[in-house]
Amino acid sequence: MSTATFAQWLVSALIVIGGSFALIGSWGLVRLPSLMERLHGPTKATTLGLGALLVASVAWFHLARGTWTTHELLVSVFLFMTAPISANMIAKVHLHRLRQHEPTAPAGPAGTPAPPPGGVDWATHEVPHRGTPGDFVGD
Amino acid sequence: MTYEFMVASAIGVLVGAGIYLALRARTFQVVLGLTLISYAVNLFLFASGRLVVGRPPIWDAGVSEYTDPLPQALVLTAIVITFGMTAFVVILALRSFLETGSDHVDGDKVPCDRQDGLGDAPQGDGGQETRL
Amino acid sequence: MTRRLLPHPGLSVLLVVMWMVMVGEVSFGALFLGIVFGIVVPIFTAPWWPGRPRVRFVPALSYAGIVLWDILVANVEVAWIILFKRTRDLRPAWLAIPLELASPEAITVFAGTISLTPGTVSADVSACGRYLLVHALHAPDPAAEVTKVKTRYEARLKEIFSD
Amino acid sequence: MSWAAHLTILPVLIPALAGPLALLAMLRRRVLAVGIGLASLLSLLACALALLAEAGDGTIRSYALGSWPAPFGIVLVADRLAAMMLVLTAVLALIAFSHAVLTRADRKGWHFHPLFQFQLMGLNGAFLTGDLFNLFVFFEVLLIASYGLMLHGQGAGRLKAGVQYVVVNLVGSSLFLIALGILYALTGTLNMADMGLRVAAVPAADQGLLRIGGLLLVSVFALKAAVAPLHLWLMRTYAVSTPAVAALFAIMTKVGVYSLIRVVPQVFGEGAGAAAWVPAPFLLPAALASAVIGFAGVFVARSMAEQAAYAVIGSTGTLMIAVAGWSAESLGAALYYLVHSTLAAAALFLVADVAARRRGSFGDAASPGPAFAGRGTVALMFMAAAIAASGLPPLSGFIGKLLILKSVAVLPDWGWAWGVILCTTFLGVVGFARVGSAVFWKSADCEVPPAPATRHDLAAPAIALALLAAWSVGAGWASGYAGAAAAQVLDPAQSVRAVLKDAVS
Amino acid sequence: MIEGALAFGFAALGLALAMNLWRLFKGPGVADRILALDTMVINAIGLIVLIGIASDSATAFEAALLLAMVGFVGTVAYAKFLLRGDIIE
Amino acid sequence: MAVALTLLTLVLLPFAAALAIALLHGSPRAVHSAIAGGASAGGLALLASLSGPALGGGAIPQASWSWVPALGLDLALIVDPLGWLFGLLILGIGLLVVIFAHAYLYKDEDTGRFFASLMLFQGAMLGIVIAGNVLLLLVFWEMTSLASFLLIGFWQHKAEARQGARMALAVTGGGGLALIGGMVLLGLAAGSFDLRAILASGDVVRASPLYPAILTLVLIGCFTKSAQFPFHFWLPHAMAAPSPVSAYLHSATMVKAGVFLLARLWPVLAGTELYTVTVTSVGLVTMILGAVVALFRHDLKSILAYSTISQLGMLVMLLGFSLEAAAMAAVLHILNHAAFKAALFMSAGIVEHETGTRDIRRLGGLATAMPITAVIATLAAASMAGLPPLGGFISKELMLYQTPKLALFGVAWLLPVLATLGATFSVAYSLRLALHLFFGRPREPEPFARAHDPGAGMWGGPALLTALAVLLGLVPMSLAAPLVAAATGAVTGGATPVVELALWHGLNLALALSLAAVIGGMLLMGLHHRLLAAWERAPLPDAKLLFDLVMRFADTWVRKAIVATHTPRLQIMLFVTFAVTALLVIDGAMSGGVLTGARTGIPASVPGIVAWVLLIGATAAVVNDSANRLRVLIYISVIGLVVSLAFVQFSAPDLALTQISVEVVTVLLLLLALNLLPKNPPNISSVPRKWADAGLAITGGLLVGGIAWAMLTRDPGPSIAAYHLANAKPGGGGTNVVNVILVDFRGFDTFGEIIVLGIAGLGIFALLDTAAIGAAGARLRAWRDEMPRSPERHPMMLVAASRIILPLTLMVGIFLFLRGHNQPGGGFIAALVVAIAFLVQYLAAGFDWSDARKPFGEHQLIGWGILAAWATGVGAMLLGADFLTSWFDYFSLPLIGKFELASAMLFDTGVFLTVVGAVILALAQLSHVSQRAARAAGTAEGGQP
Ligand code: NA
Ligand code: NA
Repeated sequence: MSTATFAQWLVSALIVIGGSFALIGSWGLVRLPSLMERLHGPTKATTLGLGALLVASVAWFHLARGTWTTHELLVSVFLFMTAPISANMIAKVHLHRLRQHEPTAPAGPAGTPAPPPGGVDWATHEVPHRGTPGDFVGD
Repeated sequence: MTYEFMVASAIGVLVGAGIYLALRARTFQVVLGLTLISYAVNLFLFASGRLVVGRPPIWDAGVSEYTDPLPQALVLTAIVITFGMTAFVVILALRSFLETGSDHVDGDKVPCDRQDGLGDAPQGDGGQETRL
Repeated sequence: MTRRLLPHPGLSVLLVVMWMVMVGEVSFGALFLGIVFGIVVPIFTAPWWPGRPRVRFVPALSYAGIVLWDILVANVEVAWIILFKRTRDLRPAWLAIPLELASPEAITVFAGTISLTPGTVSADVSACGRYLLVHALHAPDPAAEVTKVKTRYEARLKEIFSD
Repeated sequence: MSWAAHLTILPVLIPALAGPLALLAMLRRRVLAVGIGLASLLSLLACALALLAEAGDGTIRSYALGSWPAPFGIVLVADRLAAMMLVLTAVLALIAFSHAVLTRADRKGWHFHPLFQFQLMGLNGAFLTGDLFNLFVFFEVLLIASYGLMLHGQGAGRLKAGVQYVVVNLVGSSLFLIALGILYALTGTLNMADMGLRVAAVPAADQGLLRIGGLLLVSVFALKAAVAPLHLWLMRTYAVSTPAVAALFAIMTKVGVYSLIRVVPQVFGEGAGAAAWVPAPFLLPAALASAVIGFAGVFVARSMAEQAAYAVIGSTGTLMIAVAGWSAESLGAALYYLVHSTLAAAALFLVADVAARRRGSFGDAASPGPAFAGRGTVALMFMAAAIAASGLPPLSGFIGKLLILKSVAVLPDWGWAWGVILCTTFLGVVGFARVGSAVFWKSADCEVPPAPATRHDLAAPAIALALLAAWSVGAGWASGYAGAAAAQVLDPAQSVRAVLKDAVS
Repeated sequence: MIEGALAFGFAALGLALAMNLWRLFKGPGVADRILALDTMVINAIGLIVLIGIASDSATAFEAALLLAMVGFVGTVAYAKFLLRGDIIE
Repeated sequence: MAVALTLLTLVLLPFAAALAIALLHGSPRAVHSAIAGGASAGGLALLASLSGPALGGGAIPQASWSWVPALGLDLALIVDPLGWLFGLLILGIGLLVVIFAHAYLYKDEDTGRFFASLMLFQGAMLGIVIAGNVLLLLVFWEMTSLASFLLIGFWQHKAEARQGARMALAVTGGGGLALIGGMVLLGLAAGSFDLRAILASGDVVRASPLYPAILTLVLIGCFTKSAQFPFHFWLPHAMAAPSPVSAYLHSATMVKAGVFLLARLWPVLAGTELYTVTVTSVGLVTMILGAVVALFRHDLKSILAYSTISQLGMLVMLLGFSLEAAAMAAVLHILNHAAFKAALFMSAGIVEHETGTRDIRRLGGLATAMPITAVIATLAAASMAGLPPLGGFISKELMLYQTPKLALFGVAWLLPVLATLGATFSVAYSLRLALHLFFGRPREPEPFARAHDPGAGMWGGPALLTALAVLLGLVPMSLAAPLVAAATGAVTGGATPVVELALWHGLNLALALSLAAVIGGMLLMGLHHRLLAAWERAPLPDAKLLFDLVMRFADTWVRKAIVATHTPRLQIMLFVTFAVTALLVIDGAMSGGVLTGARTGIPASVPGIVAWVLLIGATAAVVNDSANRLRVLIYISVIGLVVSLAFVQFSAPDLALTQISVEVVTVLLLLLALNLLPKNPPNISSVPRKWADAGLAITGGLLVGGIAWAMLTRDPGPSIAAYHLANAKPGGGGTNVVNVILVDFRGFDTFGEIIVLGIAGLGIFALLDTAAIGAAGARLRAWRDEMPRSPERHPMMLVAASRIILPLTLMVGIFLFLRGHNQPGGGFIAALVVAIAFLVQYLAAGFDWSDARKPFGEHQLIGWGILAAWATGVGAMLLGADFLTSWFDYFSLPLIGKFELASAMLFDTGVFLTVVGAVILALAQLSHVSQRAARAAGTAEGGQP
């Protein structure tokens, strides 16, 4: 198998994998029952989908064109850094609206999360205590 | 379907929606309308260089065909200016709302304007000397 | 002096690497500029990051490797669930994970890892900072899930972020 | 290259420097900002006069920015018309500036001085540029600065009017860009002189598109010029603005008029096929309507500032009647009248301000108020401004109107033009007399407000009136210059030679 | 072969975007819509990468980088708005 | 030269006097009247010095200075006999009026204003009669209207003075506008505006198709000024003026201007059927009408006003005859009327001054109390009545003698009979004036008790004038004949006629008619009581009421129309703007060409089509859902995303980068604003309006979409961009052509663009800085967010992430900035990225915490950024190139290797700084205001953070 053919195979496979995962992620968004379940789709399936596409790109430009393109790496870094934050914030919105009994935010199969042990509540519902990691800006 | 048709129709739809919203009575809707119009206008100005795929105007020794770079530069300038103007009008609309208590485009009182807890503040003429 | 010049040495290294990746060529000129910016930028941004978490480099690298692998596996698992698991068979659950980590940076990395890996998403921290609220897409045994996460990630992070 | 060679760009560069300097200075000391502003204005006036002297013999100076040859780069073009507009801008700016400073209106909010400088930069750039897109950019500069100035002092009235003013102008800017897109798509150029040459080559199949582009462009200019029915934005905007600002705004509508005069002969002249003299069928009716509406507004206005605002519309209408003739004679008359009406409108706004300041709570409403200090002098000033604005002798409005009457007599529709000009003058006279007699003659039974500490507030309107008198006395030279400027504008070949030099064979 | 894969990739991403749109319209909660938008951005990044491969040009990658970098800002801002009203306080 | 100087001095003297008086406003009355009198006397002297040449038949004194050559308006002055005659009246009576006014005006009156206005008027009037250019004449003509406005309204505290002044201005000024039209047409028809040239081209003018228009317009001007029916009504109301003003304006000057102009233009306009019929009949009607009304008025000045109307009617009628002899009669009567009417007005002023009333019904028998005044006024009235042996008799005789020469409407007796009727009433009101005022018993004691003759200062002037009136009858040949002859010659433009003036012409028809008039007048006088009763019962129209009605009607309805159409409504403004533009575009589309061009289209890919669906769907959703504001923003984000993708697809990477980053900033901005705006506003548009708007919107969309389609399906022609592509690298030193265009080829645009952004930032700051005070501040303090809030301000994960994201993003910004010249990127995009990086900090850690750590001020960034761009451009100038000329070179350093330095980088730095400053300034300010609002609300809630 020549380098070019290998490249073709590899890249094609990666593209198909990437495309499939992206599609599955978005399909999860459509079919899963409530917001918290749907949140899993994009944060994971899509990251891999995108990761595969980015690797495909690196491979393509290196193997077929002989140039190293490295920006894909940065794209992944940023995505891996920001995707959990996005998910976290969306989840917080959901928790908040759940607590407000917003009719458009039903609880889903997992129900409503119980407060953590120790008589406190989650930060979305209770001001983070001073001096704890949650109260971050005070430092 | 060609890209040309899609771009032209998108411009048309954006303009139509933009005009309709710009003709509404609430400042926020008007801002939305202007935003849609400016998308359309930017696309339109961009389209004056025609649509070209895969030939970005980055000069390269081996390449002889490029898309028209000039409309791109014009659109870039237009985007920046539009952004500045949009920001200004948004804040002006907000400021007018705060001063008059109405988000009607003419600053008129409309029924139900007390809905948002923005109770009627005493009306002043507002022209204060700033601390300069 | 070093603190002044290199308020976040790890960050500086990261930035230099990032610069080289962006420039996409290995030359002394690029490196030079990268080092300059790698030093200047953290000095400039230091006021916005007053804390100085110490990170152990080697454990961090191995942790990254584990996480990457887990991501790969997690994706397949989640894809499987999305495609084939019937909704009524799905067992989503809320998990309250007690935290041993204390620094916000460490907790954030932990929570981020959980979000990126198998069937779990970090949703919130408790007001006291001692629990992490996690949603699991399919957790028939929530307690096991908690234990798995704590041993696989939190233990390692404690090592990485220990002073 | 000597410094004299850079004369053309100085009217843009000076305020562009003074603006940020005033901004940085203003944060510390206001006096410094005032000093910077004044220095800028004086040097602008000097530059403009120097350009006027240079342009007097018919020389067209072209300045290639970045040394890129036209039509590939942006050029500035200083001909008679541009020089005249620059001088007018500088003079008007000095008047408005001194009024603002003397009445301390510049302290009524943030950033008056930087905004003022940027406003001038925008105006001067618009008058100088020979590039259509660059004209758009300078339109935006002068608009955004005008938003800031218009809102200077704030208050509910200004904010309400501001929303309308800004939104309407945003729509105008969008139309401008669409027009630019069409014209670039058809001609492949942005330089006005070059475009004027290239429109001739537009194929038959594209004529409709070309005309659409021309019409859109013209409608943008008409919107800026507040030609009916696109004038609705003007009244409240001008009436509520700080009077010193409103006085400066007297030239804002003239930017639209200027652009029309500049672009139509240059780009949409004889050779432009379906777009030749593109606004022709619409301009005269619109101008007539503007004049009628404007002076009808003057006739029924209930406050001096409102009246001044309507007078602006009316005078633009009158001006456009002359422009619609598109002959050297009528365009010359238009340019003479343009200068006059700008100064007259400024005088009206400033006198209104003086009266409002001295009448205390009565403001400038056309209702009886107290017999305030210096009423006779202010009344006399109002009368002079009103005479000028309505076009009665001996001030330049009369000469301007005579020039217009004479020059449009050759038009097929001259009867309409004449009828409207004469009848609107009548409306104006009656309206001004009514407001003047209510404000300055009739007295209400009320407490007389204290006399102002200074009479500085009379200075700026007095200068404006003196300039109107000078424009009347020097009408011979002035109308001659205006006529020559018009002739130059109507002969685009001149600017083509000056701008494109050897690029055109 | 690579063309086939690209066609598949484009089709998959197109379909994914269409699904996102469905969720965007359907909701039901505003959090769902934000999630749909967030996913759209990620799919758009994928699309840009594919366009880069297809057109053999790396010039579009900065667009992908920028989307990855600032895309989450929008999501966070929307969420913050729903949580606090004030996105910057 | 001497003559020229004399003429110039003559016309300028009154203006100089006016100016001097105005400047010496605070001085005592004597100074004012001395200046005014001195100027009048000086003018008289100058005029006298011109009498030889002016009347002698030699070279007529004239001079001309060019004023507006483009217009044909010259400062041409000419003193021909007609002008000289009028000049004499203007200055002579002017002098007497000044003397009279000095004595007449009350103690606290503003004499400065009075005399300045009077002199202004005198100058204008003098200008009319010696103007040698018709346009110049117009200048003076309208000035008399303006000056008379000031004079009539002199007693501005009186409502009737203000109304009278406005009415006079409206009528005479308005007529003046018609005259302007007429005169300009006249000049165009005659080919010159020079008076002599026009007078010489009578045949041409009368043959011109414009002649009817010219005549109509000129006559309107003359008739309004000279108070001819139906424009006569302003004159009685002008009597609200002080008596000296009336004496001046309404005897010899202002109202005579119309007569003067008729006389002046006689050679050009007179002689045609149209002229004769119109002018004669208008004059005749006016003469009779004025005389009849005068008989039944009770106010002294009103009687005089109507008598003036009548007398002016007679003059106009005479000029209408188009006969030399009639013209001569007119000239003589001008002289007579000036003398007796000025004397009468002054006498009326004396009576009013000394008795406190002008109501003739309260007066009577004054001859005993004020004999001097009685003699003066009675003699003047006798002259007005046309009784021998006074001047009025001679001119009336001449008039009656002429009447049979013209068969008006083909009826030979019409004119003589009606003219005699007018004369009869003239006799009657003159008799009534004299008899009811001075003879019989006093009707009321109070005015009579006060009455006494004034000092000579007041009666001297009228006495002199009355003496003149008498002498004009007694020795007409020596006193008036030469002047009348010369002036008549000037009127007709022909040879100077031989003038025979005598009291006795033998027994002829004129004498008989005259006699009939006197007898008839006495009869009417005898029947006055009964006639008056009948008159007062008769339903007569009141001109003033009518005028007021018309004006009020006009005001009301014009006001209504203006208010209805011009109430500032943004929706209407925009509707009109869009509709007008749409119509224009449709008009353009009609002018030919095809919709679809010949360019081959690019087939769309699947994701392309999906993206298109996304955009259309999101746009529709924006419209459909526009009340749910947050949702709408999400849709807007989708649109922005698709547009960015389009830019990627269509080879515009820079645009994609810009769009992506601008999008984020826009969303942040809108979210910040949204927080303070009403969340779910009710719908306030009516259904029909929605449909109309939708119709317009669809039209607009179709039009713009159609244009875009037309554009996109056409192949481009040669573009200047080819030059940019070819020269970007060799000439601009960069491979990213878009960037080279932005910072180099069209750097000037970018310079303007950053200033726009900078100003926007400043403007936003100025707007928001005041939001915490005044009404807005109160509202913000009262602000309640109905939305339940999560208590957590700074989510931990977000804060932690933002701390590392900031340096990473800055690094990307620096990278994009540095490579922008060669690859997608550049100062603007880098600035947005950096601004977003900081905004994320604000977003995560809050405004106060983040802002406190910021080492720069946004104002300074904007200022320095613009200065940097400016300095880059000017730097090129210092090096001898044009503004913004770029410079670049490649350097090599050991280890580092080859690198490029370019001035464009410096320029781009300016762009960068300004944009960062403006964006952060705008958003931080906005967030700050919401924060203040939230804080105020938080305090109210009881200390909850
Ligand atoms: Na935008
Ligand atoms: Na760029």
